[in-house]
Amino acid sequence: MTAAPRPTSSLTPEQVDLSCSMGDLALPHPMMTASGCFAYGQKFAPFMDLRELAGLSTKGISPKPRFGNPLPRICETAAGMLNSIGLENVGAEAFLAEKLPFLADLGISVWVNFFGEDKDDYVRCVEMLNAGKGKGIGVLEMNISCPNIKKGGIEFGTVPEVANDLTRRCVEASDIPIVVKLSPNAGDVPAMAQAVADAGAKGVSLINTITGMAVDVRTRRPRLATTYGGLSGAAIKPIALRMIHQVHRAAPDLPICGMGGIASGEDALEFLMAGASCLQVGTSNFAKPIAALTIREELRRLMAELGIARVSDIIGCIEPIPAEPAWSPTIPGT
Amino acid sequence: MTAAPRPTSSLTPEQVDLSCSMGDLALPHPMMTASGCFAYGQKFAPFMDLRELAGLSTKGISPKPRFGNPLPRICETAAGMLNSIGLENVGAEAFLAEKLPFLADLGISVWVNFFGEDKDDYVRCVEMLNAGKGKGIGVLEMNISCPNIKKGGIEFGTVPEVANDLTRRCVEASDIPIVVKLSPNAGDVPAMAQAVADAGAKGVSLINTITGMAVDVRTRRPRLATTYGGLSGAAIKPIALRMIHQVHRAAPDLPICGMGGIASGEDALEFLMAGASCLQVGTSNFAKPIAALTIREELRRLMAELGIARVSDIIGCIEPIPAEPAWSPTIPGT
Amino acid sequence: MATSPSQFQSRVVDNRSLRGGYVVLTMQGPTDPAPLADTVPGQFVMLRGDWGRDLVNPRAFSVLEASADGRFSVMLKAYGRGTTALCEASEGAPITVTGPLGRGTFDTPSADGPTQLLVAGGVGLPPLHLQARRAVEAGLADRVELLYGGRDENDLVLLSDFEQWGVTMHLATEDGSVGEAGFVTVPLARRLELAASRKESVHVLSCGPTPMLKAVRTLALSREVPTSLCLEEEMACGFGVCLGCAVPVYGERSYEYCCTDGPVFDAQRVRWS
Amino acid sequence: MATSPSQFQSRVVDNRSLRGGYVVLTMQGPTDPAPLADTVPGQFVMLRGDWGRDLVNPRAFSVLEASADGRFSVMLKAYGRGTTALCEASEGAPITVTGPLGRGTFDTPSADGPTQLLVAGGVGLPPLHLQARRAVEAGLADRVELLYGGRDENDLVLLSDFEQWGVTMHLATEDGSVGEAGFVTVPLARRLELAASRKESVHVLSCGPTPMLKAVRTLALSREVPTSLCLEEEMACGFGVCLGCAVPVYGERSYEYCCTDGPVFDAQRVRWS
Ligand SMILES: Cc1cc2nc3c(=O)[nH]c(=O)nc-3n(C[C@H](O)[C@H](O)[C@H](O)COP(=O)(O)OP(=O)(O)OC[C@H]3O[C@@H](n4cnc5c(N)ncnc54)[C@H](O)[C@@H]3O)c2cc1C
Ligand SMILES: Cc1cc2nc3c(=O)[nH]c(=O)nc-3n(C[C@H](O)[C@H](O)[C@H](O)COP(=O)(O)OP(=O)(O)OC[C@H]3O[C@@H](n4cnc5c(N)ncnc54)[C@H](O)[C@@H]3O)c2cc1C
Ligand SMILES: Cc1cc2nc3c(=O)[nH]c(=O)nc-3n(C[C@H](O)[C@H](O)[C@H](O)COP(=O)(O)O)c2cc1C
Ligand SMILES: Cc1cc2nc3c(=O)[nH]c(=O)nc-3n(C[C@H](O)[C@H](O)[C@H](O)COP(=O)(O)O)c2cc1C
Ligand code: FES
Ligand code: FES
Repeated sequence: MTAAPRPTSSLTPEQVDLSCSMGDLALPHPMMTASGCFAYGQKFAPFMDLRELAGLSTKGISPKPRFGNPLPRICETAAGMLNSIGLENVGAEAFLAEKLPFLADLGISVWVNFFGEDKDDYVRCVEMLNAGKGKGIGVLEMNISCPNIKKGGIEFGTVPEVANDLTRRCVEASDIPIVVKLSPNAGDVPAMAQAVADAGAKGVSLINTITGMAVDVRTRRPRLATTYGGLSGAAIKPIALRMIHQVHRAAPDLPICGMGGIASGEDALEFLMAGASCLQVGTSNFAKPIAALTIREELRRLMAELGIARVSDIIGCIEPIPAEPAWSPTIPGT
Repeated sequence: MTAAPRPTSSLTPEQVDLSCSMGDLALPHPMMTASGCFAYGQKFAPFMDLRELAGLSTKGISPKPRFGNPLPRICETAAGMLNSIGLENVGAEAFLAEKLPFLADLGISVWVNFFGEDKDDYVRCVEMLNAGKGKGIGVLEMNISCPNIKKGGIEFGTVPEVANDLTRRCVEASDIPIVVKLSPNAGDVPAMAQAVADAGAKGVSLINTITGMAVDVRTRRPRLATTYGGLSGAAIKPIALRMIHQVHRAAPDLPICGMGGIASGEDALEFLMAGASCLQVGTSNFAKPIAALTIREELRRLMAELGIARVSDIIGCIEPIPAEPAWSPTIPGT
Repeated sequence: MATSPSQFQSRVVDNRSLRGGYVVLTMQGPTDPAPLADTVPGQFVMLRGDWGRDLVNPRAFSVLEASADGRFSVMLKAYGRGTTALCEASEGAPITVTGPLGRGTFDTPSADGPTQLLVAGGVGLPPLHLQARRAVEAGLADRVELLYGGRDENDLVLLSDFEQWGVTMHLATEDGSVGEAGFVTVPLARRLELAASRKESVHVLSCGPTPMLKAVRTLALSREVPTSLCLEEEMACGFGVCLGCAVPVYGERSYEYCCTDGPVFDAQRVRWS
Repeated sequence: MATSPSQFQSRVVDNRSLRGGYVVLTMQGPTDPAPLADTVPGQFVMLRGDWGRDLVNPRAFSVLEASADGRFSVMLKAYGRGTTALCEASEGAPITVTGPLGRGTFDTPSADGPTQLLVAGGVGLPPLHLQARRAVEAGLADRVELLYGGRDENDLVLLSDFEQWGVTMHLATEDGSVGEAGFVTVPLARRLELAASRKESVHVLSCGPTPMLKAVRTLALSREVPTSLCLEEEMACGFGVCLGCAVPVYGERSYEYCCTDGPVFDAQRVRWS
């Protein structure tokens, strides 16, 4: 067990084909960046050539601009962090006018993450963002898990019927493919995935942050002003992998954009093998602005070492561990 | 912010009163050990004086002995671990005959964690364990989250109505107080807590492990033979604290035994302030058999430093962070 | 004016322990160009060692000094896991650095400008130490004065630099072991009195623990003295993308960002009770 | 017979690099009593350094040697995070130790007993190295023989000890650089042939990577040679409480535990394909 099995036939990194596709969407490689962890892109320009990314997901956009939550908004936990930013954003209009042109020029897949205060507001947001069709918006990533939104927003992300209806209305209103970003706080995530797929979603993004909390024992107060926040980072990776695998098994044809603690090429490969078609890097961007690109190169090298020629060869490829020989109270053949 | 506020009045560790109570159950201090992480106690005897514990929860007991799952059964993740032991146990009869006497002699609070294959099996287990009344069993800790059990076991832990009925039947059959250990995989944990409280549970244990997965990219197989397993350790602490706080706010009179990644005195204090009445240490026992006792001493010292005289003073004590002054576009008084 | 940030590798070349648990950590980064060469007082860097997966984000530290040869230093004290790891970092330890970050907008002192009262506490000293250094380099040592408060003698460090520079110091300790007894607001109040009686124009530039900044703000604003505060908020990224480091302000936006709009803010605009 | 385990602090006193990336790590633990003094071959310890919260559980290592003065050593190679950290542990590094663990039930060699064929691979050498050492100490160097396989020359270490002890060695490397070309099963097969032709009674004692153990098991059982395997399973606790280290067996129970029932198991009873 100690020695990792050596690859049967290993390749050179150049021989590895990283191209993949999320449904109809063809991507040069699987590595995108995640909503809320990449702002509107520009701020990363000093660190990297943004055109190297397969794509990016913007900070969540709402019809009207939104101020954020009071502070503190973030705190670190074991191998993770909690955030309660409050879905602060410039609003759809300003986004289209001031942020989209820059993103359009990059020529990468631009996913506009969006949400509304209520169902009508979601639809309004879609209608406003339709203006971005052909102007650079490739996908509308619909965030139905907004723990920070009051008005019964929780149900959007946890009740299949509600999610189905909301998704259908947005899909009908939209000229752009919609991918629904599911909440890991739902009791039955595969049911949620099926519900939004039935409503016409082109795929799902998994997972959003998991609601968590931390306590400052000195002040006797929560560490976040909103008490609860979203947990992200390596800590949630096993939960993300489980949900992605469950959804992929239940709906093999539904493309999944996987995320949740991805920080290395090996992490990325785990997600692909569990059933994700492409990937987003979130929290890792904060410590390392070029994380998505270093992960891409680690993935390339690891695939070469393991003799994996194409990303498309290994999506959802994991096989169960073979059963042990049947037990018997006596040693067979004695 | 960098400097932690100094305590207004600090105490000597001797002045700190650690005694607490879980409903009617009085405990000398909050630190117990968690089910499945302490076997049946004996194996820890070489490392510590077991009578120093406030109590312990046994490995989950079923009416009949059970073999465990195929291997691998465990794997480590970032600040956590996955396990799929398969609820292996000696069975109620052998437990009463071979394990209980040793535990009874310790004179600490013995919680017998139990489960069944189906509702009748749960009740059967209770009926068998009733024989332990007055013979050392203090609490029956009913585990309704057995991801590893086939027969629709999932519903016990995720559907309030099902949990309510199962709990009522067990409570009616039981001569011993029942505490229900809830599953964090449920969509609405406070609803689950209310459902079991209504059915007569004396309290709840929060949280059990969260279902997760890890992938071995070299073998292209899951790292656990059962594919999915339960995530425990520091990684899940923020989720545990959130659920405990939610349940405590929703049902302030329902005693909560808190657990999920507790590894230090500060962790323990966070759980108490979030609303737990007593605590269990699980995963930490593996690296440090005496973890629960060192945590107790850390808790004592930390409380002294912070000038907290009694555990009972701070259970569920956390207050919201005060609101910021109202915003205005112009500076007030200008 | 601030140069755009980059992320680069550096190595610890010196770990100097001062009294009171304070440490000056000096690192060697790339040369020509030295990414931090043009750092202005108040700007900061995000630092991260080989911390594995447990500690997720880098930690923010004001630049104490940065030279053209790629050397730079920060001053810190062990607080939690990250600062403890950095305080124990030995020579040669690899440190990933992002910077220079923040706009850092303390006014530069001028011969005919107001006297700048640098009000420091705890690990808030570095940006004011750099501000004083730059003033001295510009031959304006007399335009800045240090007002420095701490719990006790050991809480006041790097005093010899200011002495050497000939910068006037007003010290205060809570236990009275050095300077005046009490918080730094005691000498500040008197100094503002004096300025008022003299019709001397003064500016307050302050950095330190938030409770101290709140007291300084209240005092200075009550005297209508222009005041700049260098703030500390929890940060994940340091370059304006996580939106974690919000600072509540008055103005068209309800929040600005410590890392990109600050860390120096006009005390009047800060929305504090 | 095995002394009950305890947990104690130790410090690294020597970190000796062998070829092929193998390391012998020597630690100093408490003296009188030295917790590991009576360790028998096959018993192991759980080791953990100052790893913070990321690496959760200690790691298991067979005892290579343990003396009455509280010194003990293990042999390892960097595999994942934990072994890498241990391979880099410098002198003085604190290591928390739990042990001695396991029953470790290799038969002790005797003058009129069977010849023990010690079949080793990779990091499986330590328990067999200790078995040989004890045989030599008992003046029974001729009752044990080492069969040792690796990828190449660099994968075979501590050979000089066996030479010095006068223990017969049969080496094999996959690239043929030392000894026979192929897996260790090549010399093993021939040695079993010879024993059969001589009517010599032999026992196989083996430790190494699981694929090797499976091959050794199949070969030895086909020749009806009594075989003991020292197994490695993932472990969280090492003392029988997590039930993570299950070993599938035939017998009244379907699983036994590597840490408490083993790590040495009768090859016949192991439920392997
Ligand atoms: C612009 C700026 C400049 C700073 N300059 C200095 C300096 O020169 N010297 C110095 O010693 N400290 C400075 N700090 C504070 C320093 O960043 C924190 O003390 C440090 O992040 C604490 O990390 P930790 O792991 O030790 O504490 P932990 O409590 O373990 O950290 C947990 C999390 O909280 C965050 N955090 C905790 N306290 C603070 C704080 N006061 N400010 C910001 N984030 C915090 C950490 O970044 C981390 O994400 C500065 C902070 C900011 C924002
Ligand atoms: C009884 C016993 C004796 C051992 N003796 C030695 C020895 O003398 N020298 C040596 O180099 N190695 C030995 N091993 C193997 C060693 O314990 C693992 O290589 C080590 O745990 C890997 O940890 P890691 O963090 O480097 O790898 P990681 O893959 O990062 O570890 C992740 C998790 O998997 C577990 N794990 C991974 N591989 C193994 C394995 N092969 N066996 C058990 N657990 C594993 C780790 O304990 C950890 O919990 C022994 C194992 C056992 C069970
Ligand atoms: C600071 C922060 C802000 C986030 N904002 C959003 C958001 O606006 N919309 C959204 O759908 N997800 C948001 N997320 C969730 C991430 O996109 C991602 O789903 C999650 O963090 C898990 O990935 P990670 O572990 O790689 O960060 C945010 C995450 C963080 C840490
Ligand atoms: C190896 C292992 C076995 C467990 N077995 C049980 C069990 O039999 N019954 C149960 O209710 N919980 C079981 N648990 C869950 C723990 O009791 C505890 O609820 C959980 O691990 C969270 O606490 P921790 O993070 O401190 O480990 C087990 C946990 C582990 C790690
Ligand atoms: S620290 Fe991330 S936005 Fe300021
Ligand atoms: S390692 Fe825990 S039972 Fe064997």
